[in-house]
This record gives sequence, C-alpha cells and structure tokens, in this order.
Amino acid sequence: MLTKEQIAQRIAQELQDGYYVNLGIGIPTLVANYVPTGINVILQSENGLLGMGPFPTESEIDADLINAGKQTVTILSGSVFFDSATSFAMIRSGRVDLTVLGAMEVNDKGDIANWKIPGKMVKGMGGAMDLVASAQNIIVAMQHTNRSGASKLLSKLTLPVTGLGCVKKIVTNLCVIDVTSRGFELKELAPGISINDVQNATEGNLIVDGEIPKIKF
Amino acid sequence: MLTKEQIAQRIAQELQDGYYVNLGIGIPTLVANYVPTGINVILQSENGLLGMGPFPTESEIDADLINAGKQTVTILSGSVFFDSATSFAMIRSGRVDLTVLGAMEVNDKGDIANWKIPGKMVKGMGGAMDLVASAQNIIVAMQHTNRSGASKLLSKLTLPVTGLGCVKKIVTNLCVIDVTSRGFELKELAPGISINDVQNATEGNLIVDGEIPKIKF
Amino acid sequence: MNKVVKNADDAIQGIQDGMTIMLGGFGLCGIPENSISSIVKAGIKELTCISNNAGVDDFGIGLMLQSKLVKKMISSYVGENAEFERQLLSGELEVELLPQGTLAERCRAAGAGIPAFFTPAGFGTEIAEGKESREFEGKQFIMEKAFDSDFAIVKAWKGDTDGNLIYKATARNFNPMMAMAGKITIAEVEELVRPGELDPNFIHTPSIFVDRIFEGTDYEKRIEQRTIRQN
Amino acid sequence: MNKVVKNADDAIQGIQDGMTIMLGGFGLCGIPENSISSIVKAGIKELTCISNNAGVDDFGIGLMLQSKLVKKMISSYVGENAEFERQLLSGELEVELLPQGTLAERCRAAGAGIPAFFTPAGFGTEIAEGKESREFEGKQFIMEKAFDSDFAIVKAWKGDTDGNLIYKATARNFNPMMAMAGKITIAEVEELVRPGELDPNFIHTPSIFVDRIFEGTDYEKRIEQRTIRQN
Repeated sequence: MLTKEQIAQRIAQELQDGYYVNLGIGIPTLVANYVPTGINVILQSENGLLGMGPFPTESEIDADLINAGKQTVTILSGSVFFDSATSFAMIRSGRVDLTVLGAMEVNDKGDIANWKIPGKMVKGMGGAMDLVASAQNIIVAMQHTNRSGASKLLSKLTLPVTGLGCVKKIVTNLCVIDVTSRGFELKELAPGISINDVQNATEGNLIVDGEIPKIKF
Repeated sequence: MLTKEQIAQRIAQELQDGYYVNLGIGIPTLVANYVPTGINVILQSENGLLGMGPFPTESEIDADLINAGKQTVTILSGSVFFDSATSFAMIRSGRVDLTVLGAMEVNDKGDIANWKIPGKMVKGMGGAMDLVASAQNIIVAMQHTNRSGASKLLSKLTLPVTGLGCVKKIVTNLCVIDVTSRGFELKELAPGISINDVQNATEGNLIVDGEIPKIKF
Repeated sequence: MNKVVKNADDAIQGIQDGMTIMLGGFGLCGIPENSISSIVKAGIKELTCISNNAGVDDFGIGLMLQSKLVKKMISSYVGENAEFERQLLSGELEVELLPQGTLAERCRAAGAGIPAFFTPAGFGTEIAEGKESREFEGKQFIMEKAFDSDFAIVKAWKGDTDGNLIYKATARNFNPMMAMAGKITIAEVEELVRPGELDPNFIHTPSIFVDRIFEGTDYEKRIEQRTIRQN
Repeated sequence: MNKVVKNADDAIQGIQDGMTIMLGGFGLCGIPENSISSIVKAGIKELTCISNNAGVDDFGIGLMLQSKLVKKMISSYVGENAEFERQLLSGELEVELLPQGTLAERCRAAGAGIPAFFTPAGFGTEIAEGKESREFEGKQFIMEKAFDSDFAIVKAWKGDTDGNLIYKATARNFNPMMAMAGKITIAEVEELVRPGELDPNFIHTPSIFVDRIFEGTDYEKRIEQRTIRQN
C-alpha cells in the first residue's frame, strides 16, 4: 500500500522537463515535493500565477501572493502574474501539460466526479470543471476505496459528474491504472498488493494483461 | 458651404467633457483641432492607444508609437497602451462615447456604406465595422454629394453596407442632419445654403420642421 | 470630468436594493474592503453578488451575509463560511455555482461586447442543463452568456485620477475583467496618483473602464491560509 | 527545456509549404522582421497569412508577396502595396477581409480555448454571409470562430529565456493574442534577458504561450506615415 506521499512520488515520475503543471488540493499538492532532479517543471496556479514557489518564510509572507488553495506562497525567477481570464485561457487552450486532481469517483470511461455530494453542503467546482474539460493529460490521485470501503473506480458514477472521458491515469494507494478505451488497465502494483486485491477493490472493468510490475521509486 | 475644417469645427461642438472619442481618417481627424476650451476629451486609437497626443516633433518620433492611420503620434499624461483585443473590447462594449467617421453613403435609416466600391480594389474595413456596430453615438463627416454631384444621403444604399441603423448625426458641407426614425431631420444650415439647396442635394427622405437655424461657430 | 470620489460611501452612491453587483477578489485576496464596509453600513439589500468566493464569516462578503444583504451569490467556490451555509440551508440565500473559468470569461465577455461564447467547461454536467450545447471540431461545448451587472467594484494596488489601474501579484485575479464588465465601475486603490505617474506601457485596466475611483484606507488584507516554511 | 533558438532561421524550422501562419503587427509597427526575412530566404510558399495588414511593397509581408510565397491573406486592411493589388487582380492571391476587432477576437478565442463567439461587427453586411446570426437582448450578432493556425510569429520588445514577453507602446497591437493562438508560437525580441529580469507583475505574454524565442538583429522599424509637427 502506498502512503499519500508515495502516491505523489509515483505521480512525480510522470513529470517531464519543461512541463507546465496544475496541481489540485490534497495529495496532488504533494507532487511538487518529488520533482525528479535535473528536470524543471513550472507550476500553474489558476488564480493567476505561473511559476509558483515554496511557502514563504515568516518574513516573506505577502497577503497579495497566494495560490488557488488560498495559501501564502512565493515566486521564482521567471514567474508571472496574470488575471483569471488569461489563466483559464491557458487551461482551456491546452497549454497546461499535466493536471493532477483528487477524485471522489472515476469510471472506466474516464469520467470523473469530484465536486458534489448530494445532500451535503456543496462548496463548488472552482476551476475543476475547466481543468478536466481542457487538459490533455489528467492524472487522478486518490485512495482506491472510500472510507466505508466501497470502490471509487466504478463502471458507473453515482455522484454528479465533473467532466467526461478525461482521466488518463489513476494512481491510488493500491496501484497505477491507465484509463483506455478498454477500461481500467492495471499497469503497476503497490508493494504488498496483489492483482486480486486490486480486482476486489475495483468495481469497474479492470483489464489485467500479462505480468504487472511493482511500482518503482 | 462649410470647408472641411468647418465641418470638423461644427462636430467638435458635440464633444463633452470626459468623452472618449474615436476619430476616423480624413475630416474626422481634424475634429481634434477644435476641442472647445475648458473640456477634456480622450482620443482612442483602435490599434491600442487611449489618450493620443499631437504629432511628434522630429526628435520625438518613435516608430513603435503610431495611431490607427499609421501616423507617428505622441502620448499625454494618463495615456495607456493595450492590445487589439482590449481595444475592440472597449469599442464593442460601448465605452467609446463618440465615433466620428467618413462615409461614401448614408441612408435615411442610418445605414452607412464606407468600405467598398464594387469593381475597385477593396482595401478593407479595418475597424469601421466594429465601430459602427457598437458605438452609441456615431457622427458622419462628409461632403453632401459625391464628385459627380450625386447625393450621398439616400433612401437606399447603392454600395455595400458597413453597418445598419447606426448613424445618429451627419455634418456635411451644406448642413447638420439628425437621423431619426422619421428620416433625415434637417437641424442647421451652412452659411449661404438654403433649405432648397439641401433638398436638391438629398435623395433620401428629408424632414424640415419649422425654422432651421444657421450653424454657429 | 472628475472620476475621483472622496471615499467608499460616496463611491457606492446609486447602488440600490435588488441590484446585481460584481466584487473582485479571489478568496480574501484583492477584495474591495472599503466598499464592502460601506455597503454593509448603508444596508443595501437583496443584492445579487457575482464574486468568485463569498468571504469568511467575519470578513469580505461574509460581512454582507451577516447583515443579510445578499439574496443570491454567483460564484465558483463558496462555504468557507458557517453563516453562508446556514442561510443556504434555510433557503434565505440562493447560490448559482459556475466553473471558475466560465465565471471569468462571462465577466470578460460583458466587458468586451461579446453576448455569448462557447466553452468546454461543464459539458455533460448539471452545469450544462438548460444551456445550448454544440460540437466544434469533434469536441463538445456549451454556450455561456455575458453577465449583466449594474455595478462592478474592484480593488487595485495603484490607480491614477484618470482611472488607470494596476494590480499587485495575485490580487489581480478577477478584478480586471470585472472592471471591464460593470455598467458602472468603482475602483478602490491603495494609492491614488496623478496621471502620468503610472507607466502607460504597464497598466492593467485602461481608464476608460473606470467610472469612479478613490483611495481606500485601513486595508486589513486578511490571510485565509497562512502557510509558512521553516527556514 | 530550452526555448531559446539561435536566430530566425532556426526559429522557423517546421514551417512548411501550405501552412497557416499568424504574423503580429499593425501596419509596419511591431512586425517580426527577422522571421519574415528568414521565411523569404527559405522560400516557404503557398502560405495562408493571418495578419492585420499586408505590409508595403518592399517591407514586411510585402517581401513575402514579392517572392510569391502567399496564397491567401486574412486581414482587416490591405493594399498599401502595388504588388499585392497586382496579385489580387490577377487571381494569384486570395484575400479574406474581416473586421479588425473580429480578427483580434478570433485570435484571442483560439488562445483561450473558445471555439466560437458572437460579435455585432459585420451583421447585415456581406461579412455575415454564410455565418450564423442570432439576436441577444434585442440586438443582432453573428457567430465567428477561433482561428486555426499552425504557427504564430510575434515581435516583442523584451523577452526572457523562459518565454515571458513585454511589448513597447503601440507595437503591442495583435502580438499578444497571436502569441496565445499559435499551435507553435515563435517570439523574436529586441532584447533577450534572463528569467527574473522582467517584473512578474508587468508581463504582457506569460511564458506558457511561447515555444521558441530568439533575440533579433538589425531592426529597421520602418515608419509608414512619418507625420511631424513644427515645434
């Protein structure tokens, strides 16, 4: 089983030099801590910042400089500020190379639900619907099952959809899955996890072809 | 009969303090020379400049600073540069208070033709179609008749239209006309010009109500 | 023509009960603090507010909610706010949620004389219900319309007395599009300067979009998520 | 990842016969002089060029016309150019004329992932022929689509090696929207600096839109209408 940090670390292996990357709140944010050495990625924050740096020190804090999670951040050399319309222009026109998001549910067609639970207070989709409708490359970072043990990888979403056919890859505590026209293709297993464990935790159509390697770090 | 300069001078009487104004090429450009004292108007040039100043002196010339007529110009205190999309955002959203244009023909519904003569090399509409489709207040500055003596104020346009129902006022060498739902309403006469002269030079529906005063300068 | 008003109380003249207003800001960053205070003081009610977020309980638009001035919020993300949740669940408050990019683009469209446009965001979701959808080049989009707001209230870093504005860092966010979009646009700035003091090449909002401007006072600039690293 | 290329010859690699390219500039102001020279030198032909104007006989896009490299111009205003007129009348050259604001907005739409939008410009004119028209709030509009171009070539004043750009004065014009709109965007700049040297608050084109950048040489910056006043 992978920890949250390991899920992030595995996703970080997908980064390529020069990638513009948008990281959602939660596990996705941790991906920034595992950027492989020798490559440079540029973090986009949809409130209007390209080139997000680390959190500030106490003395660096600037109330006018936050990320999309409303956290105080810093900038780097080459960073740039812009307005929200320009920010989503970048996103919708496909210039963001990789988007990493959390999800409540994903189905085997790549549809994602991550914004609303009927009966609960709905906070809103923020920029998620724009991101999932636009990005060419969307990786979902999440636990394989929910708190009551039910699969989050489904044949049919039970929650309101955020976007259709957009998820390309899922990294969970159990495994790495590619979402293809065939369904959930199992690609890598977490340490100590068997194909059977994944099968049992996956409600949607799971494809297992040949040997499935262990996740490497 | 008014000279070109007098046409511009009469139009300048329509300016109000704080107006944002777009002046077309030709007679409209001359309006800038007759801004009444005590009022301040801001000239918009659709290539991306608000607050256009006079032509430069020899030493002030800057190839990167031109107006929509591609002439070298200067800026003033409070001037601002922007891109072409922002420029036409201003225009289409109706923030330009007054647009002054030349025309080949206007009809008594306020339709204007000023961009194309069939059979002749067509240079293009530039920003004219955006301006006439968007401005709340459009004044046409032109000669009342063309070079062969035919009226340019018609019941029906003979040339390809630039915009529909947009002209509010026309100032010609002969008179000042408001374009209303009734047609061409004669408002003021140039010195030495009779109602009859205007009538003879106007093919479209001319409305003459009561006394018509002389243009005052 | 003078766009400069003395303070927020003067700037908000004309905003009436039942109107639709836009308020700049993302979270508590770049919000028009002075104007919000004056609206609360004036007790203007039944307002429809277009703003990306709804503040926190005791700051930002949260102050307007406390005073029950808001009839409807149009936002992309809300609910960092217990009073908001209470009013929503009790039916006192209406909420329309929109994708953040759609919110930004509907402001920009209003300010650009574009009545409608197509976006992929929300296609196939409940956001698309009742909206026209259409395929372009094999991909599905929904049609969204420009906002129609009576007033837009924005916060800038510096402004000149002609109405030119510059914003600081990520406090820019929705402010430039909203400044374009209001029938009447009010700008409050941290520092009001004379025309010519801002570099004409680096102005974020050209003067033409701004109708009223004033220098605000006592900016608190509250931080919502104070995150620091140890050095 | 390195976006910096040595010169215009390197920058235009991949532009092929028959492609659609955007070229920034208004008149001769803010045009990518170096890249135009390299395209002429390389003899890339059958090009569809999206650019507000078509240069003059011996400068700007006029140089490409002289070498008969242009199949079609998409512009708002052309013909300061005898060779242009000759090719047009002889049927060697196709021209599509568009309202200037529509040209700008179709670039911006392409760069903003907006496949189509409505504009009032051209309604009721021959520009509207074959286009969908629609009424919003009692006013008539036509639907215009985002441009689809293989390359965009822009000219900026300064740029950094990450690809951030700033423009000078009215040389900005169409450049920022075209920079957003190209499948591949080439930027030539008068001065190429290191990341961090441009103020992040005052960048006109964020780096993400730029794929290749180089420092140009020998800018002529020809003036089309040299108008002066006597002091």
